[in-house]
Amino acid sequence: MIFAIMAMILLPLAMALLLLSPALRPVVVRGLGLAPLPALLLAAAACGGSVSAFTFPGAWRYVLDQPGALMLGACALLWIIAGFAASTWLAGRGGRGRFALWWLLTLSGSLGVFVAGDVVSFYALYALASLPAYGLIAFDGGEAERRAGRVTIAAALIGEGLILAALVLLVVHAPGQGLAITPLVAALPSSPYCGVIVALVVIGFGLKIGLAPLHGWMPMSYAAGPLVATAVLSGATSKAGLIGLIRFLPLGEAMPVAGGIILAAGLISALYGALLGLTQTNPRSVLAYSSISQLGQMAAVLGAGLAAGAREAGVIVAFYAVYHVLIKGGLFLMLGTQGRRIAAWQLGLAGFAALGFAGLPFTGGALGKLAFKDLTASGATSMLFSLAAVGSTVLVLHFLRLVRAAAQDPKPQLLSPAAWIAAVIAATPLQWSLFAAVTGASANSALRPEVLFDLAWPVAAGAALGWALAAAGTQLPQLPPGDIGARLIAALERQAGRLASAVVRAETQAHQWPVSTLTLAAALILFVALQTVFGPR
Amino acid sequence: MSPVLLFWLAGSGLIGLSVYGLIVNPHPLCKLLALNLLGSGVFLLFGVIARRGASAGLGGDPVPQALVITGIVVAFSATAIAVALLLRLHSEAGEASIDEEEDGQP
Amino acid sequence: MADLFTILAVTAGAVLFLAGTVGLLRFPGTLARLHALTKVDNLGLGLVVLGLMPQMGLLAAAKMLAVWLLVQFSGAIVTQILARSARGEGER
Amino acid sequence: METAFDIVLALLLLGVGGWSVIARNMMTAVIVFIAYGLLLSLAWVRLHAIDVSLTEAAIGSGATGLLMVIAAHKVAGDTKRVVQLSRGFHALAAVFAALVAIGIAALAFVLPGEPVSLAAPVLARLPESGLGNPVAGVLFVFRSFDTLLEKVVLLLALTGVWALARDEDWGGVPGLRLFPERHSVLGLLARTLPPIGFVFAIYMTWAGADVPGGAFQGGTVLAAMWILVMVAGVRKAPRVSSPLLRLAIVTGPVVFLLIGFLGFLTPGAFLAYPEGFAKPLIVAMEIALTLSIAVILGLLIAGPPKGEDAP
Amino acid sequence: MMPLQALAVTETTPGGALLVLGIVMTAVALVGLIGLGGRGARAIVIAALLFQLYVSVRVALMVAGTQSPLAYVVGGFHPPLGITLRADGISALMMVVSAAIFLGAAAFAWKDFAQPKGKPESRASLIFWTALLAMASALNLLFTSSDLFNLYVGIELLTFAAIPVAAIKGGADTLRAALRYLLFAVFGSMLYLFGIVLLYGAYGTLDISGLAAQLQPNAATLTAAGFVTVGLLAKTALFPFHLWLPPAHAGAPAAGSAVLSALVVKGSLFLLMRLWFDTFPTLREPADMQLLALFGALAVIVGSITALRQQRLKLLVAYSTVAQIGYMFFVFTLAPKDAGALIAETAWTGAWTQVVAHAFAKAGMFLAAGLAAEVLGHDRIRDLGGLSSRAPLVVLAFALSGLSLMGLPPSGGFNAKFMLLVAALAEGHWAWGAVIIAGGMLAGAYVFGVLARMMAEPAAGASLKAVGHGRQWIALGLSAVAVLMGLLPLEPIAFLAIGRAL
Repeated sequence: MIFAIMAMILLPLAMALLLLSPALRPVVVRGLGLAPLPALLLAAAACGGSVSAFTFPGAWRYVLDQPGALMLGACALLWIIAGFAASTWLAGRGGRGRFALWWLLTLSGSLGVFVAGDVVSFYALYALASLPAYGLIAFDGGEAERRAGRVTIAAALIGEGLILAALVLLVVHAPGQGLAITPLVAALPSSPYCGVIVALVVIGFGLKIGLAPLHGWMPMSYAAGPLVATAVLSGATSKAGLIGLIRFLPLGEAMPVAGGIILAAGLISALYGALLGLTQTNPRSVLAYSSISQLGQMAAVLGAGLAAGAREAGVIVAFYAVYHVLIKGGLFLMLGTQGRRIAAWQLGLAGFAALGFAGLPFTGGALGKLAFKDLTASGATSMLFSLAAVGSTVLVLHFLRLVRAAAQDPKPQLLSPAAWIAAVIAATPLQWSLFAAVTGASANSALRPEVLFDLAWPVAAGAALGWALAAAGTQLPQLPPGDIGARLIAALERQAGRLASAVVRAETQAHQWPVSTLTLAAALILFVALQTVFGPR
Repeated sequence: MSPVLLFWLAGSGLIGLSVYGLIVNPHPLCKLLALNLLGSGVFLLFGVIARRGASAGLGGDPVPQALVITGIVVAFSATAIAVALLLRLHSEAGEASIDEEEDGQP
Repeated sequence: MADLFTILAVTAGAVLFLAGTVGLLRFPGTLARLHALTKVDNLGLGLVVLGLMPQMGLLAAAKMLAVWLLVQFSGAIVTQILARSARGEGER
Repeated sequence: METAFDIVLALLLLGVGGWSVIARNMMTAVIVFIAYGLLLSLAWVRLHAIDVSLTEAAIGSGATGLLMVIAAHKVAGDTKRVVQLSRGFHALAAVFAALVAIGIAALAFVLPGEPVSLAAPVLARLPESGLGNPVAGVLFVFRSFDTLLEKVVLLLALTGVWALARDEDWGGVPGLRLFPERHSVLGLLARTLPPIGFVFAIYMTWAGADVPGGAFQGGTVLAAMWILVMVAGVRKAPRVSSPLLRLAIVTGPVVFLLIGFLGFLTPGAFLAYPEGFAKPLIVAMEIALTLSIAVILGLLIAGPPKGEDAP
Repeated sequence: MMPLQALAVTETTPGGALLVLGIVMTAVALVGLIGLGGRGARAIVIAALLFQLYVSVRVALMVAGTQSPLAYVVGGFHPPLGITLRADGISALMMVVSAAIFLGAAAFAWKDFAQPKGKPESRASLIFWTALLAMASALNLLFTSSDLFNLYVGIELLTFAAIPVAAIKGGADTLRAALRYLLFAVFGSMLYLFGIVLLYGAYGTLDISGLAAQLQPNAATLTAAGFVTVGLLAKTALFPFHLWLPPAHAGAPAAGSAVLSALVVKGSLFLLMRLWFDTFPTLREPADMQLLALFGALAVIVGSITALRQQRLKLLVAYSTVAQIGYMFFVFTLAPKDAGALIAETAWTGAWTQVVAHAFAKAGMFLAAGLAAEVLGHDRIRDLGGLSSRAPLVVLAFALSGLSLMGLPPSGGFNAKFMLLVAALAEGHWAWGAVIIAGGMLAGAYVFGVLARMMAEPAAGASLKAVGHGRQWIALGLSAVAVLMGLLPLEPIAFLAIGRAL
């Protein structure tokens, strides 16, 4: 198993190195779909609930537990499907070596992060999952794509910074605990900086999962770049943020305040994403908002778990994430087939799968929502989750309408439909087969009538609302992708530019000879003065 | 007023003067001159310390004196390189100036 | 007697130095300044050396004489050069 | 009387030094600086540091001054100022400089009361080397490692100067030409003075072991003679690639290093002299060094090689 | 006169002669190089540098083996009269690092500075190799000498060796940069020298350990410490005293830039750390150390942002050096004299890891930048496109160095920043912690900006030249060392504390 872990992380990196050789380049590009295979094997071995840990020489530690394995498996599956799609799509295309390089790097990090067991590995793999995304987003694009890439990477870098601060604070205030995540997080509640660390963790990983109001980059990013890349970025790499929250929130410990805040933030995100998604006209942006909404719900569940001290929240969220990985990835892949006509049955299939986000009975998503119920049963919370489900339904219908109405893409990307169909079809049976292992309850419990009703009414209400809106011809205002987040980003870009210019001007001044020498004299006087005033006697 | 104190004060004054010249004089040759002045001031102070250490029948502590001699040679080496640089710069650019007209070459 | 000679000669030399310096500072033009300077070199230094000779041993006296001779020699040449360049290029 | 002299000297130093800083004309500044150097060597005499005084006069004032005069002559036309400094900036600089000066001056009154000195230990161990001049003892015995490195510094300075040649001029002769054609009067000086200077230089080196003087001072005199010869055009400077020249450059450092390594064999430490052979070895070293120093100094002043026909 | 205090006398230890050889053999080679007029220049250089590597490794092994420093009393004269050489853990470490990087740089420059066949010796060849040897010698001197004046000669030697390398290309901009460098550096060393003068006046010795033993916090000592420190700051090019660094480092040939940025600025930094931690440890006042850290923080932020705005690759890399130097100055405040031993040790190890990791990363990066310029014929960042297809190893080398500069694991840069961050947050220096993190993010931005350009399609009409594989591998190898350092455990390294009382 230890070799499987090594292979999982190193195989993509090794393949990336092989890209250096022009002769092997086409071979590697053709084999993109094979790179995640070790991960699939690994996940299959561990999704039953066993926990295994491996420590390498040094402080390198890898842990394979149930939440990690669930997401690992789903992501590996998506990477494989998207990898084959990418191989065919890349065939004969210029710059495919480059694309494959960024792809493989992101792949390695995106899968490795689920098994990282010490803070250093986690940080490294998390960065690997986030930073190379730039190359995927900006691939072959114009200025808009490059800007989207820049914004994505800026968000990633800021997130990295916050996470690093959190990790170091964790380490500093748990002396003698080493670098393994589990003992460090166990010591977290007693740390004097517990609040700071949790805040850093939530904001840092919240940036990754687009928790409102940190979501601005997500619609921009998902609207740019090749769809095959967007599929894995939205489906797989965004889950790195989720696993981060699962790993670094002390879920076993009841922290009502922190949990409550996260719950609230997640729910706001869920509703906000659903609502704002309706103002979008680009299906890709709609899917991005759907991601914001869905990931918000998952964060909310984690918050509820933290508030209640429920350790199982991690597994539950991971279980639902499996569905989100495959369906969201699949839907993006579907958009990539738009050069051809999308048959009605295909649209139906997509709709069925996507409504799983709202909890449509018999979908895998419904099982996920069902698993949430343990933690979100209380009145208000439950209502809000149902409201989010209504919103999701409306949003999915909006998406389907947009897809149906969409004109032929001027730059068709022409992915094979087989890819998205495979991803979408795989999701539901996978959820059904895993349900028992995750919740301990029989999957048949999901078929009881009261349960079905519970799940169905928000969907029905959403469908009715969607139909009503469409029938009334209500025209929602159209907002740019990223709404206030995009505004915020634009403002930040401007301010950052202004600040940088000011700094550069100051630097230009400072490196003039007279200024520099004068500063040197001043520093000398100041230094000696400080020494004399504060110095030892 | 002993020569020790007197030359110490002179040396301090020379250092101050040369620091001023080094900051404000625009031409590199003037800066170089100020640097040499600065060096001589520092050496002079070292000489004062040597003179302070006069003992055992010697008029001054020979160690600082020897160090000053080495220092003078090192300072001269710097001057030689600087003058060569300055003259080459003068012939390349038509003028020896170390101020950049605009930041960052195009 | 020797002391008196020394005092007289060195004083005379010093006066010449003073006069030369005043000349160097006050005279207009390079050539006129050189004129003042050469007097100091020749006579002023000569008188000082001459005056000091009785105070020293033979070897030291010879050394001082040598110094004077060298100054004479180099002074004459340097003055020549200065004068030439002053005439050739005018004053800066 | 002596105090009065010292006071006048100190004031003159400050005045002349200050003049050279604020002088508008670069040539004026440089010439004032040379005068300052001569005053400074007087101050060194007053501080009972004859060795330093000689070095200051020869190197600090003489050689440095010569370099600067040449430079000032060539760049006299540079008048454009890129950075215009405001009056306030000048004032600020003056304030900071004054603060530095005052701070240092104040230290005169707070230096730990009892002066420290290594004079006694130097004198105690000087006889082992057979030298009579304690400064030479420090330079060539106790801290000969510094002196060795100082020679490397000189070599490097030469490299630094040569680095500034144009590639097409490399291997040519250093371009020390002050006069467009040969100067007959200067030629006379250049033919007459060198023999005297040569004798004097040898004397200085030789005497340096026991009385003030030494390789550096001697070398400087030699260098001055050589420069005179080159400037007058009596002899052309050698090509920088000339093997003989290279030999002259490295002789001193090579001998120094050899003697240093000899110390490994006997008595067993780098730069230690075998018992009883200290003085002869040091004198041999000094002679070799005088030659090298003279050549290096001359070349440093002569500047980087220029094309043979360049004006 | 004050009786000189009886000091613990350092005696020559077995193997101490290696320290002399480490300094002198390169000097011998240098003299030979000039004397022989360029005949066999490269053979001499490689032999000397290989020998230096051997000596350094031997010294490191002996220090590690005996767990105590090596020492050598030059000429058999003990301080205060004579000069002692001493190599403790950090000296040995830096000797090895410097020997390795010099070898890499020399191998890289092998072709560029070859003697043209059948022609008289070329200028560039003689100058470059001489200066390289002198730098190697001077650095070893700085790492091992324990006499303050000897060290003064050492830093001057280093500067005089660096100037020809910076000026060797000879354009007006380069010359201007070299002249700035020289004048400013000499200003710095004069201030340093005055500090020494004061110390001699107060204690009658220039020996580091002798001084440390009798140090008293009187006015002269405090002033001396100030002068020495500020003088060395000027030589280290800490912001805002960096005016000479970017143009000088960007204007040198690639191998020269690599050595200048990786090692030469570290020479004076080494001395600064040596002084504050070994000579004036008792004077380490929080206020002053915070001032140093403040300059360091400004360097990190301003240097990184300025790097981000550069349009020339070599200037970007040079500004990144300005920024990276800043991190090293946090050690002064993060390893305070009264902190818990573990935290102080962590900061100490972090700082040295930063020094070493930056040395390798920056050497690799400058070499990569040089190769990039060679492939493309220019180093405009905007038009770097096509490099990845033409010379992928160069891009890889740049990326690996960048990884370390950004401080992403696994890399030495990460280890350094992590340990500094641990110390900063443990002691409640939130601001410095924030700067360390922000610096990493900014580095990420500028490294990524360059990498993205390198991976882009070639600009229309660009003609790309091929470069040899050997040199690409050298750049890659140096960068890889910086990355491999990330495999070291994240805890204080005992070797760095040998011979010190921290």
